[in-house]
Amino acid sequence: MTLQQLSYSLDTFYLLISAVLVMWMAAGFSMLEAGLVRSKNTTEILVKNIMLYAVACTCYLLLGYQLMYGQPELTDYAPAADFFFQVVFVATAMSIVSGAVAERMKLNSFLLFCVVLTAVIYPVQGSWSWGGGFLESAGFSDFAGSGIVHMAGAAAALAGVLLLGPRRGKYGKDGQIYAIPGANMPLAALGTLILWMGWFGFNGGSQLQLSGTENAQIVAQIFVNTNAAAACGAITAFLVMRILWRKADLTMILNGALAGLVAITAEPGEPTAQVACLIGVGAGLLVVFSILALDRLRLDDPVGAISVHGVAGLYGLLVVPLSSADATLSAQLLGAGAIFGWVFGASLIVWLILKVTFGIRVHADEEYQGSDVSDCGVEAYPEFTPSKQN
Amino acid sequence: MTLQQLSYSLDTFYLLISAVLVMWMAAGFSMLEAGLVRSKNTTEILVKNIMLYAVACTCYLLLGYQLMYGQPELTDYAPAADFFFQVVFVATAMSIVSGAVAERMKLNSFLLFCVVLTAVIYPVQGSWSWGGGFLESAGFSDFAGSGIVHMAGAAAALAGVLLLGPRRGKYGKDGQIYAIPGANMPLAALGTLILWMGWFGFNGGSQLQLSGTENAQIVAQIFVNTNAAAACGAITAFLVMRILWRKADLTMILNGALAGLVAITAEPGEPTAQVACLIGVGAGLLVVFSILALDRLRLDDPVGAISVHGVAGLYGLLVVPLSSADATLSAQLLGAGAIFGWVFGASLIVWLILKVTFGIRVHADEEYQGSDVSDCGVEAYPEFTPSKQN
Amino acid sequence: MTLQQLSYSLDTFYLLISAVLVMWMAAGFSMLEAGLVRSKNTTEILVKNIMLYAVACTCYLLLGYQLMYGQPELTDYAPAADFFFQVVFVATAMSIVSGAVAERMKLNSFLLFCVVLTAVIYPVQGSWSWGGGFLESAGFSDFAGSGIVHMAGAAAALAGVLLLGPRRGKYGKDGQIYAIPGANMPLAALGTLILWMGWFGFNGGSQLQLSGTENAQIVAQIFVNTNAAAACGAITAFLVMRILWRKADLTMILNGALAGLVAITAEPGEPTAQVACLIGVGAGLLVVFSILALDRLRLDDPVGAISVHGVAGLYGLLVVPLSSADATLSAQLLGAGAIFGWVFGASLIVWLILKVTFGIRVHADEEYQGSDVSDCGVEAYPEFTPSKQN
Amino acid sequence: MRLIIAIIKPAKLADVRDALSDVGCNGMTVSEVKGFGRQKGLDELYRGTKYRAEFIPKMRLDIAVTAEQCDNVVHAIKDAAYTGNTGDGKVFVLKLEHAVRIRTDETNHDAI
Amino acid sequence: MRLIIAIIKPAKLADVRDALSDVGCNGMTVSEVKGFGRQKGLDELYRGTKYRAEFIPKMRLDIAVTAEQCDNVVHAIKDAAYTGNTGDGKVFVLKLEHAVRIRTDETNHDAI
Amino acid sequence: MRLIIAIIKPAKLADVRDALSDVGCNGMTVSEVKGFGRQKGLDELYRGTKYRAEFIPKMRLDIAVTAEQCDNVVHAIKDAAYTGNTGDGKVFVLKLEHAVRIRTDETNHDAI
Ligand SMILES: Nc1ncnc2c1ncn2[C@@H]1O[C@H](COP(=O)(O)OP(=O)(O)O)[C@@H](O)[C@H]1O
Ligand SMILES: Nc1ncnc2c1ncn2[C@@H]1O[C@H](COP(=O)(O)OP(=O)(O)O)[C@@H](O)[C@H]1O
Ligand SMILES: Nc1ncnc2c1ncn2[C@@H]1O[C@H](COP(=O)(O)OP(=O)(O)O)[C@@H](O)[C@H]1O
Repeated sequence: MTLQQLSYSLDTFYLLISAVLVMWMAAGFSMLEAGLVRSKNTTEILVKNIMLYAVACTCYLLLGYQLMYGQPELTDYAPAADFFFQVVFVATAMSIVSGAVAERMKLNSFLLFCVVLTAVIYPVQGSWSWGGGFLESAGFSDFAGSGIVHMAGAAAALAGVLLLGPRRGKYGKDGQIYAIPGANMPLAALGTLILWMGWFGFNGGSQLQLSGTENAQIVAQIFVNTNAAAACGAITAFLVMRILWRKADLTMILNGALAGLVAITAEPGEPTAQVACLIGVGAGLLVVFSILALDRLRLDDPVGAISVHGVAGLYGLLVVPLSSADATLSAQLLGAGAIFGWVFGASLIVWLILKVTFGIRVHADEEYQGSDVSDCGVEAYPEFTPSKQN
Repeated sequence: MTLQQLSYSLDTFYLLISAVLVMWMAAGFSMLEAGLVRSKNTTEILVKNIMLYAVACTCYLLLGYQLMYGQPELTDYAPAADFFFQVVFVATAMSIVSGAVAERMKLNSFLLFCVVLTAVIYPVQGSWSWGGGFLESAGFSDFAGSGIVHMAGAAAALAGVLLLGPRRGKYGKDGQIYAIPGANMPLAALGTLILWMGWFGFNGGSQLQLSGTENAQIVAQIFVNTNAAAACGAITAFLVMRILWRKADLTMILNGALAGLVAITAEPGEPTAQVACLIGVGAGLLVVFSILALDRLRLDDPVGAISVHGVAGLYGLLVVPLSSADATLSAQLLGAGAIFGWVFGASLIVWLILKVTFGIRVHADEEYQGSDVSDCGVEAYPEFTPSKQN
Repeated sequence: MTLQQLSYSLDTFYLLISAVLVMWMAAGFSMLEAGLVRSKNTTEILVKNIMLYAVACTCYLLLGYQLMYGQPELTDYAPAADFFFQVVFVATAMSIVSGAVAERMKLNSFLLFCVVLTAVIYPVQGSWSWGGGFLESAGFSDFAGSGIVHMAGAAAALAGVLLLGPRRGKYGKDGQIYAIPGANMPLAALGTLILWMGWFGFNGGSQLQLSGTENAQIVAQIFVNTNAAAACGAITAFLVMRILWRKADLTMILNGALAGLVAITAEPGEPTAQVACLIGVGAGLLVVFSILALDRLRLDDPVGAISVHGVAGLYGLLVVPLSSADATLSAQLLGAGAIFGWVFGASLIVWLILKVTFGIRVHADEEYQGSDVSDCGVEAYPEFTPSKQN
Repeated sequence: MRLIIAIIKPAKLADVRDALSDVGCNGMTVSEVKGFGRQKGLDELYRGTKYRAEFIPKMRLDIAVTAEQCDNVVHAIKDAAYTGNTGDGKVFVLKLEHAVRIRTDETNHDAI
Repeated sequence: MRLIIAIIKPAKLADVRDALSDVGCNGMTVSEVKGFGRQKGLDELYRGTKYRAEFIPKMRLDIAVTAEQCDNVVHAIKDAAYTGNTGDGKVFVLKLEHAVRIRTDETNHDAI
Repeated sequence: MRLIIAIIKPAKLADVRDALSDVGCNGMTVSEVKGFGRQKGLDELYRGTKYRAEFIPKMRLDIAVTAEQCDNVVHAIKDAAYTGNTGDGKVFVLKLEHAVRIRTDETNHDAI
């Protein structure tokens, strides 16, 4: 065996383990969303999450990967490991959508959209930067995908939410906003912790190579920064809510942590840990006010996906120049605009086509009664009758 | 330090991490089964799952490993890592049993059976192939254990189910089949995602060596194929149920994913990803119809373990020759027959002895009221009164 | 690339993955505690767990690490990886506290205590041994932290519990002890399995280096021993409860497994697997009787944290000399005494200051009604009305 | 005095509450019940086996009123709970002998 | 008319339903209740501390019937709910003044 | 005979039970209900939006007693359930025509 072969093995292993951590994020999204919807829609959101992962993996295998990367020549690690690492990223992007359109989107239309997003929409914009396209040439810098994965997912979600409208009973005629609490807080917390864990693979693996002192040091720094940004995002959201409303709002804390993670994703290796903390603080602040603002705009996002992944993702892109000498604000803005424009526009068209053909919104009766019984045939907690009906 | 030593370290680490992922499958089975039984038997199924893992690890340490492998001379990685990787496999086999006999099997008898299976029954058949016995010589090929682990577990489960009979209220006098929905769908989904994650260790680790370009490439391919088969199993089960009954049946989707995982386990490295997809499709089809058929035969298997691990396991063994040049159908049939015959026969005898001595079935009153209170002393959700009583 | 660099990369990766497993223990503690408290305090315990992790990571980053290790010169792996591995240990220590004081401690005071413990109290005693201080010179041996992490956490918890008093309704006027069952057994089981999994990183990573045959063999042995001790701890607790009360008490089995893990942590590499089993048996015995005894002493510890981490931690320290030639009982006693004395004393003072300033106990009304609504604004399971009110 | 027991669809609870408020009746006690009647439950499907939830979730309102209020209140409930579909529910009226408000010891009319 | 309140064991609900059906009574409202009485709960054990669930889960049936049906229905319930063990439950009968079917505005006998 | 319906605070259930025991009344049926009345629910906050749980969890006790026992029992409940704050609840008394103990076929006074 040669040193080269051993480093090949190590880098392959590092990519595979990172990818497994990202795959695990599918469970994180599932639990987070299952915790934040009402019990009557819980089975359905679980079906959506598992199916979207399965569909995304299949579509990206059959088409998306080639579209995004062509036939890359990879000599430092196994090509299959590269594919596996990339495929779990697509699933992440699509998971963002499921949360935002929860509790009112038709399952079949959702899955059809998933096919298009993962086979075409996502890979096309991915090819512009990670695939060596024009955004890369323009100097756009998005290390692990604050924009390419998270903001892209949020853009697709936003297009869906605009066409779908809010859940019944979410907004009153005279501008009232009604709370619709999720049914299971421990699941929401578990989901967030799973995502937090998986993010080490998401960001840490995006270095793509571990061998060599410098690579190893960058990967280690990424782990530290990822953790620091999440921690500070959570603390900030906690403090803001505590000051504004005197309550320790669990779901906002969870969103704060996730916003920190999304924001650091654009450049997790270069900042010092202290700067990563500050980036997390900014994300925690932003996400709380973004969630409050979207509610004012009557954009109903049951899990806060658009704020967490879209707003914090954009913010993450824009602060890259602060810690990375190579990045410029103009390139970041160009990239953000291009990604958002493409994904939002293309998604809007696909959602529109779905809307006029199969329809995207469940029937009002079904929405009242919950999709679990009507579409999935079984309630999530069939032995427990919910005591509050919305 | 020499290159040899470093590759020794890397391979040891790779085995250990793979083993941790397989150990994690114990949580997957626990959650899956806790989600699919009724709330009144949930604490008991958790006790069974945790205790079976503990007992399996201890029995295999004290006896089983020696029986299966003797004192293997391992020079490429730490012997302790090999043991740890093997021990978590035994626990997996036994976990399969707990699901199939759930909600009616006496806890003590179950644990006594667990001792015999993990100390003797499993290791004996394991030695025939992985231990270098007659099945290996005969050309039987079961890379990571579709037959040796999964079908073996299902055979033991089947023997138990036959002697135990169905849950009260599952089948009517005139051939009716009654649905007994599980109490907690999010747990079932979480359990499946945990198993999906753990399977990368299960299959990926079974290459046993990572060092060297070729090993690394095979391991990476295993990850890709494992994921692809699971995804296509889930999609297939979804489509079948959607077409047959118009419902997106969550638990069938979960079973479909697991069946894909079981089926690819016999040869996860050789097929292309596209072939792995097809293997998953077949598994997804098979598992749905197997579950429906077993119900017709009045074989009550609350979690579908016999279909998922037994039927899809056998199918996995039989399709190995399609992708692997070395394997023959006759050798596969011989292996499947030998494993099934031995495990089923030996288990039947042990279950029979337990039946006439301690008894294997809980008292009818206890079954009605649930094992949680009578045997474990505490309900799973003591503050929530189930609203539907079976 | 040189061999040196590759080993640097491998060791860094090994530390990072180990650290991720330890980070994951934050989810384990969260779920365990969320399962063992009543539903009315579940959101609050989730907030505490997530916030304590975030606060611990931030405080240790800004101050604690320097206090404990200064500016260590690390040449074999990335310094950032070392920091990340150490930081997740602090969070573990603090998690122990949250369980013991659950259901009655004010959230804000808890978090203030968290700041002091993780920035100062823990690092100071950590520096005595792992930081190369006087305990190391004295020959005190605590490989992965039975004392430095677990008993330290338990000492801080004990000080809090003494000042806080038991939950209302836990003890009667005439010495009665009332059971207050936790609300969600599957979460408790899941939490324990997460901790079990994470512990492989906790103990396995504490070797700090994987490269080299010997290191790899020790790490592998640690994995085997960690697993064996946990398994035997669980089995022992099961048998004791079965014999004493005829019930298979799930939560005691979980505590038994955790006690086995805590006990083996002081020296997980040297014993044979059989000896590790025996250490687990001892821990399983101890923890059951310790839990029963603390209840007699009216020290209310809803999750058994003091018994699991304190009593089993001390026991783990004291049995090190049995398997390790270098360790002496007197050095172990000195270390245990120093750690306990410092952490208990310092914590008591901090708790006292908090008690007279902000107060540490929630108002009686709030305790009756649960902290979820009053302090967090949302119930954990808002759609499900608990049917038994304590 | 009368005790009115109304069995209504859960979705109508808010409307009925408002209607009762309008006729000056602010106190009531609500419980979740399961109704058996003409209206049948939905088919559900679990692992390929159909099953039907036989009972339908309903809300039961218990309202103590004075004899004079009674007709008004029954009317208000009827109007607010009406959808025209099976399962709209029933209103039952019983004689109430005696009522006490625990906090004040007031009885009968004053207690309601 | 009468309002029959029956407290029965949960396991007997299906039998009682069928028996009521046989005597021509298809409507009823069921709720989950907790019974205190002669029958005592089971001992449970949590972390080494025994505790007893004092109350026993029961089902409460509220059935509005005509005066003529009443005896028949009470009999049917008694027979179907009987096991002979403590905790079989009670049947209470109240006078029902008035009944309305919300959907149709039918009253009294027609409404039941 | 009388049927006493008491709506009380959940926290008072144990006290009321003991008080009833003291006046020789050991049987009762309890259900969880939601009360609407003068007492208002707590403000909750979810993701920055305030909401108020309008109803308050209460316990409903149904107790069948003989006419002679009735006053005693009502008194006992009133005393035990009293806190002096809004939301203490109500006691309603209805006439009970007939009672049967399913296990023994005893009726009326013997059945209670
Ligand atoms: N005889 C009865 N006694 C008590 N409750 C009844 C009776 N009949 C009907 N109900 C209640 O009224 C509800 C509605 O009755 P149903 O027959 O389904 O429709 P409708 O009121 O339109 O005739 C039932 O679900 C049940 O709760
Ligand atoms: N006086 C009563 N008032 C209301 N409900 C009662 C009364 N006595 C008994 N019950 C109800 O009847 C159920 C059965 O009564 P119990 O005394 O346990 O057995 P049995 O009916 O065999 O005498 C109790 O659980 C309770 O719900
Ligand atoms: N008219 C009524 N009919 C039925 N139940 C009532 C009525 N008024 C009040 N209640 C019940 O009594 C409970 C207490 O009443 P509330 O007005 O809140 O306080 P108070 O009893 O101190 O006046 C309510 O929550 C409700 O369950």
